[in-house]
Amino acid sequence: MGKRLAGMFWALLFLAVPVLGVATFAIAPSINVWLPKDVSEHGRNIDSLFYFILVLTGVVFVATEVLLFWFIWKYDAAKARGPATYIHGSHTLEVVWTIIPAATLLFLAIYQMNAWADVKMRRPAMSPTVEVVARQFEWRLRYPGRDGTLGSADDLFLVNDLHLPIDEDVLIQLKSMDVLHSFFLPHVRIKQDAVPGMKIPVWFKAREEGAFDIVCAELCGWGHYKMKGRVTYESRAKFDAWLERKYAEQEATQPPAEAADVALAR
Amino acid sequence: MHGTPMHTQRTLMTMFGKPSCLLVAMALVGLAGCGTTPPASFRANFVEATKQRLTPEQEQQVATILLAMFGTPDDPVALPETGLDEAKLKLCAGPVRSDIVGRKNGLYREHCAHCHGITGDGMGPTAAFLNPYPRDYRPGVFKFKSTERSDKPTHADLVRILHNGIAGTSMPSFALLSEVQVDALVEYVKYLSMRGETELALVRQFFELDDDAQGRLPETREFLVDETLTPIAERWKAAADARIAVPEMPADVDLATSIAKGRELFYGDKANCVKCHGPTALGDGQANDYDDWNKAIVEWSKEVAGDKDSDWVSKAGRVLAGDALRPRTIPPRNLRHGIYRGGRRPLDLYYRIHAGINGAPMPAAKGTVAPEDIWHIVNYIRSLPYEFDGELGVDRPMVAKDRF
Amino acid sequence: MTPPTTSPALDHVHVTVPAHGHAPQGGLSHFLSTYVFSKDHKVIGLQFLFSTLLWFLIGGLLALAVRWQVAWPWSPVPVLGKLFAQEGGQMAPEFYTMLFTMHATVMIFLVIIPILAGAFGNFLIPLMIGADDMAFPTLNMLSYWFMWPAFIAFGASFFVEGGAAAGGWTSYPPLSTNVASSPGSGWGQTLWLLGLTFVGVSSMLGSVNYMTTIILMRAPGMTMFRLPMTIWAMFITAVLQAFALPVLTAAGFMQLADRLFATGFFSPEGNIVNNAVPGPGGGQPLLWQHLFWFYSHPAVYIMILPAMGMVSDILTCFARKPLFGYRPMVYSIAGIAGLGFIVWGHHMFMSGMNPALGITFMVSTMMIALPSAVKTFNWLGTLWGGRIQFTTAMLFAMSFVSMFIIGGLSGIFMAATPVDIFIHDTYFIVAHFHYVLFAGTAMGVWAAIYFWFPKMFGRTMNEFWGKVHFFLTFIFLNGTFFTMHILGAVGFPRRLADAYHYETFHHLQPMNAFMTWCAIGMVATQIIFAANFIYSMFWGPVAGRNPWNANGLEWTAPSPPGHGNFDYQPIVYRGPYEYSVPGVDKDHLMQTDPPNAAASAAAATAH
Amino acid sequence: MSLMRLRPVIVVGTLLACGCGRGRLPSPEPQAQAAQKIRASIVGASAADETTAEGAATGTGWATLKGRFVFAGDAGQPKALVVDKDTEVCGKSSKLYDRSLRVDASTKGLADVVVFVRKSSRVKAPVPDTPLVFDQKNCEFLTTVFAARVGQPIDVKNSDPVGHNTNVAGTSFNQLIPSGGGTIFQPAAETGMPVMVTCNIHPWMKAYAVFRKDGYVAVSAKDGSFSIPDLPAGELLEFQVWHERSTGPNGALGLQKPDVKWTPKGRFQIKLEDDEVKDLGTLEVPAAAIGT
Repeated sequence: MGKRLAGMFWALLFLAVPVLGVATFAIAPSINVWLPKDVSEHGRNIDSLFYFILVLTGVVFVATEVLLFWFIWKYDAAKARGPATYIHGSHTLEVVWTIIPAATLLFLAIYQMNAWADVKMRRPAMSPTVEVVARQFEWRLRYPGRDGTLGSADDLFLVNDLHLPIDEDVLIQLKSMDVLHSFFLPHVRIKQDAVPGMKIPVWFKAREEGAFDIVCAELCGWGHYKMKGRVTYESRAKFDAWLERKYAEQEATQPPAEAADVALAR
Repeated sequence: MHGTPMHTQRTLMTMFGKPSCLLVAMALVGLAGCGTTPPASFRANFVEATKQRLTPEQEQQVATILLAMFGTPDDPVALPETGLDEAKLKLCAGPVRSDIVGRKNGLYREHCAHCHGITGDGMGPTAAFLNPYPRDYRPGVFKFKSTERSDKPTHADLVRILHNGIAGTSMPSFALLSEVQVDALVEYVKYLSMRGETELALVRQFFELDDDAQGRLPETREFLVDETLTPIAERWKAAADARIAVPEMPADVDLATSIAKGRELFYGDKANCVKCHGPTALGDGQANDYDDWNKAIVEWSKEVAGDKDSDWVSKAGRVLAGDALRPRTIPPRNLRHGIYRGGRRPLDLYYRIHAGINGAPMPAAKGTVAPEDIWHIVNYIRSLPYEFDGELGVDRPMVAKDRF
Repeated sequence: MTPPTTSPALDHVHVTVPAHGHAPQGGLSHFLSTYVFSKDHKVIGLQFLFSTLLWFLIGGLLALAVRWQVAWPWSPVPVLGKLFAQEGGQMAPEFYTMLFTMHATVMIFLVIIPILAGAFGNFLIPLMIGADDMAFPTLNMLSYWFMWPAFIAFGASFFVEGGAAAGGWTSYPPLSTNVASSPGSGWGQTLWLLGLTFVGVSSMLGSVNYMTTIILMRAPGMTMFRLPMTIWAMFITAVLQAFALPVLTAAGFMQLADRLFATGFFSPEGNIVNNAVPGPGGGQPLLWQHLFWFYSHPAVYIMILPAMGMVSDILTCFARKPLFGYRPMVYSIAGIAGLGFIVWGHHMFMSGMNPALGITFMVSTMMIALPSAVKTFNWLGTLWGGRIQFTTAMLFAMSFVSMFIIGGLSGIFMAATPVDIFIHDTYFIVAHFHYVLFAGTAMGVWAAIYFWFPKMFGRTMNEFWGKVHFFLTFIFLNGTFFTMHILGAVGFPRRLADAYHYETFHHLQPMNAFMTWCAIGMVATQIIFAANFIYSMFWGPVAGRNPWNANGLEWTAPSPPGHGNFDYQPIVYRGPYEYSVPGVDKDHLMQTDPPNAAASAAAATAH
Repeated sequence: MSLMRLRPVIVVGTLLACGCGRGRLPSPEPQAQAAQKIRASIVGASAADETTAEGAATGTGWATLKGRFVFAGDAGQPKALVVDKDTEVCGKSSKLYDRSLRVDASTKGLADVVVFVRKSSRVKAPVPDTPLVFDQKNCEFLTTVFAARVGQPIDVKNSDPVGHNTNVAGTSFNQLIPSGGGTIFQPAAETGMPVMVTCNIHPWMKAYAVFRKDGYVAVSAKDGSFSIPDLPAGELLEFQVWHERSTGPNGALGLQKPDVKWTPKGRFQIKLEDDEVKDLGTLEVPAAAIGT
């Protein structure tokens, strides 16, 4: 009798896996431990793919785990009568559960190629909006300035404070000064490693205004965690005004008033 | 023995036999786990104390006085004479934690301590691996400021450093911290700086004492506050009104001619920039000099090496090994990188040339170079990263066109 | 009570066979040759087992330190804090990077790989194929003793200036090649590379040995398709190692050269780090990633296949039922091994590698999920209609299946390149490989330890405490690792000493604190295991030759087997999974049991 | 298995042994109670009673102190300096040598010893407004050690065809001195012991300066002789003696002298009568007192 209870106990323990597993994912969004707000054009494709795979795998997960529970529950030696079924397998079954997953996976692979190509392969024909150079442990930014070309005397240099216009394609030229870094914009679903010696293009289109984090997602040394930036998406007008203001500050030949200086230094 | 997997009776026995030993094991691990660490403490300025040949008792007196005047890393004290805001200090001091209203405390230890050290001696655990080394606040010398060479930096100067970071060094930008936090951190840096300066002053006072080895400093308010602390604090307060007056950039000359003039001055022997920054401006001129912090160590180790008094030398040796970073030379800036540690505004460059860089070999041009000429040099310096120069072939990847 | 598994006739043989090796002749040289520099595969296996279990403990403690910082950044660390007394016990960031680097390094190179191939491979292969030892005993001994330079190198690296390697276990250049780039990139990194090389040598020696032994030294009647899954897994693992390792070793030497002889394989020209003088350059950081993953992806399967094999054997034994789909199981292992060589690029989707390549690697990666799925279904099939005995080994084996499902499915997210853009290098991947490697392999290893312990020491481990150990471990590991999935969904990046200053992540601290508590519980639980293990080694109930009534050849040998393993030459008549054969008086037919009419009849009808 | 069971012990042992070893001196423990007392005494209103010192009665006359330093040991040959910049100018006219220990071959006189009064009550002459010239030539400071009064103008000149900068430690005076040009520097505060003067463009260039309010300073000449005139008579004066290479703290030079008590901190006290010319005679500096 005790053995039977033990069996049930273990079976239920295994049942807890799918139950709590699903529960965790069900609760997650409500406690805000979930995909951060997406403000990009392409982000919705990525998110929908995420949900699609989540549902797909979720079904398989629940099915298999529940099956596992059921077998453990049913075929407990202390419970079930008679000897075990003497069988070495079933050819049909093997074929079935090879073909079906194969087809699904292949479909999945082909289905998402387009989304991938949009983000990484179909580069818009334009000159870089800004150059982002990763460095231990900061994001150094360079805007082309009035003449629109990088590497001229009127470039605008900034650190960690990236501003970009919304509702239009932006092309970022990503470089690294020293080691590997990864340029991660969670809210527009963009991530790209910065590799010393390479100029890697990154492009996207933001839909909403707002200020968000720039995260470094590739270990770059002891200060990796420090490597935080801020990206601000704003309307073209605001963006241009901001560029002008920053450029004026960069070219300052007279100190601003003490109070203003402090404020401006922020 | 070939029976069922469960050996019931043995199981029962061991079941009740085992817990004791398990509990013991757990207890042991528990004890190890609760190993408490002592609270953070300020570290004495051993280099100066040993240089001045203080006895352990004298070192202890200094520590005691400093405890009285400045408190501990967890509980800082700001005497009214310092003009520091104790509330701001409390925000930065102590271990990293959030208070009742969820405000982040212990900012200094979260953001600064692992490089600049709890004491502000620029010797945190990470420091030894950085190039250049983190600033040692204790001498109260800061490089990048809007005031004359001999003056302290203004509050705004330090805020600007925290905001922009220092390009080309490991000092990152803290622009994303809140206004209040940056403000508090600057206050705390001043606090550590004043504390360090006071410590230096006290340690050096022992030599002025009349002659006996066991001499103790007077612990009167007159000596500690009026004679020692107040002069130091006054200089910090004076900084705000000591900013360099910058004349307007000469409007009559166009940029090209200004740059040409600047170039002349750069190579000419009045401004003489070429001597250190080199004929190619790659910082390859006089490159084997030290800044004040490293020079102090270099000079002292010479002195130690030359001395014969054995027990003092042996202590000095330990101090040099444990409390001083391996001295590094300070190369002049490579002006083709387009990296300007003190800021890239023409204004910043004007300050650097006018007053020189305190603590660094960079001398002041004021007095010898006329203000409008300084402006010409500024314009030339700013043009350097973009001036193509055939001789630079080897160094191409480093000019600003490719990297900055 | 079931009758003894060996017939009286064989006992008579037993007497006549000279029992070599265990004759009580004293002397230091004898002790050394028997226990230290022994060429006996069992002793070597145990040596591997003890060493790796010890490193398992160290790796676990490193993990705790990592978790502490993640949960309560900059708060005083217990015990370790004494290293940072001046700073009030708060750990320095480079120390944290060192911790997670060495946690991964220790767990992968000093625990999982050697405990599977080294410990169980050595102990089980000859016993399960009916050989008296490995093909090359001396080589076998060396394969263990070549681990020691690695142990020493990794261990010593903690105490050199700058501490142990801190470039992540993947050791990506330029961070790893450029000495100035981080504290751990000093001597620590050099020692790391040396250690890695020695682990490689050791594995290589082992793998050639395993291949030869399995091909040439099987007992009469032991055809390839009568091999237990464990042996198949070990065999294919050995093949994987033999073909993948040389690449890593070569890459390791290239990185050493970059560091010591100023070559520039992996760093581009004029690459100034931390204001140090740049090296010659002319190299490509991505080259290392390609070479590294060309080994390390197959290595992922090196780290799971043997566990799969052992779990298959344990499941069948305690389900008292033949393995469901023996051949598909074999083929899927082979399939995994084959595909394993063409999927390395999926670690590099974000690396700056040509995105077009990303597509091909995505397809092959999707495909490699297939054989794993097939295996899972077959395990379920094995349980179906069985008669499950809830021994500790069985519980761990079943939890392996349960957990492997999670680890396998979460892999699909990363395989999908667009989704990977978001979750790459977040806690999602951390969850994924911990479900495969800890919740998978480690649980499989525990199953194997509880299962073969009697064969190793002639005594069984305590079942009650074994189950307590299982229960707590199972609870805590899910508490620790499952939550990582949703952290990953927020984009919570791995390897950050303090992520909470990002607005996006600052609200995740309580969840991380919870995970850390679970991790602490998980490690504490292992005290039960350790106590049980050591106690049972000496005072556990004595086990006979075949305490579980299993079919494998190893169970016909004495427990523990003497030198030369078998006291008679086993002859194999059937596969290892003939349980509950109809018309047979007992519920298991050992591979050596002489043919009997009922059995063969049943076998004929069963297909 | 015995060996196996030893392994954990060994490993853990090493971890502990190595983990805790960090060769730094322990920071001195402050005394909490004492600190409490001090804090109590220093917070609050400033001490009211401004006790003016100089209670000691002093005369009205003036006196002179003189003497001559000789080096007992063997100075050896001065090391040649490494000149790696502007070699077309530097060290051209005459080779440059290390001047930190200048001993006159014939008289054995030890030059560049600084003697100054630590505290005095009266000063005869006002601060001169005639600038004191501090020149550099051949990439060498012409004066090795010089003294000036606080507020006294110093004309820092450069008679070289190459540019220099002059960096006076502790005063944050660090100026470009174009060739042929010069600039005026007025020391604002007293230096305790002499401070180093360097040129960062030519790091081998080195001199020392000492600035005093009362100007009661003397630097021993080539033959080692020095003299301080117009000292306030009738009061106990404490003199401080310094030499660059002295092994004493901060370069203090302590001597053994029967008639005047000389302390390890390189100080001695003398009370002079009106119009007295006190000659300390020949002061022997033992080789041991001079470091390398």
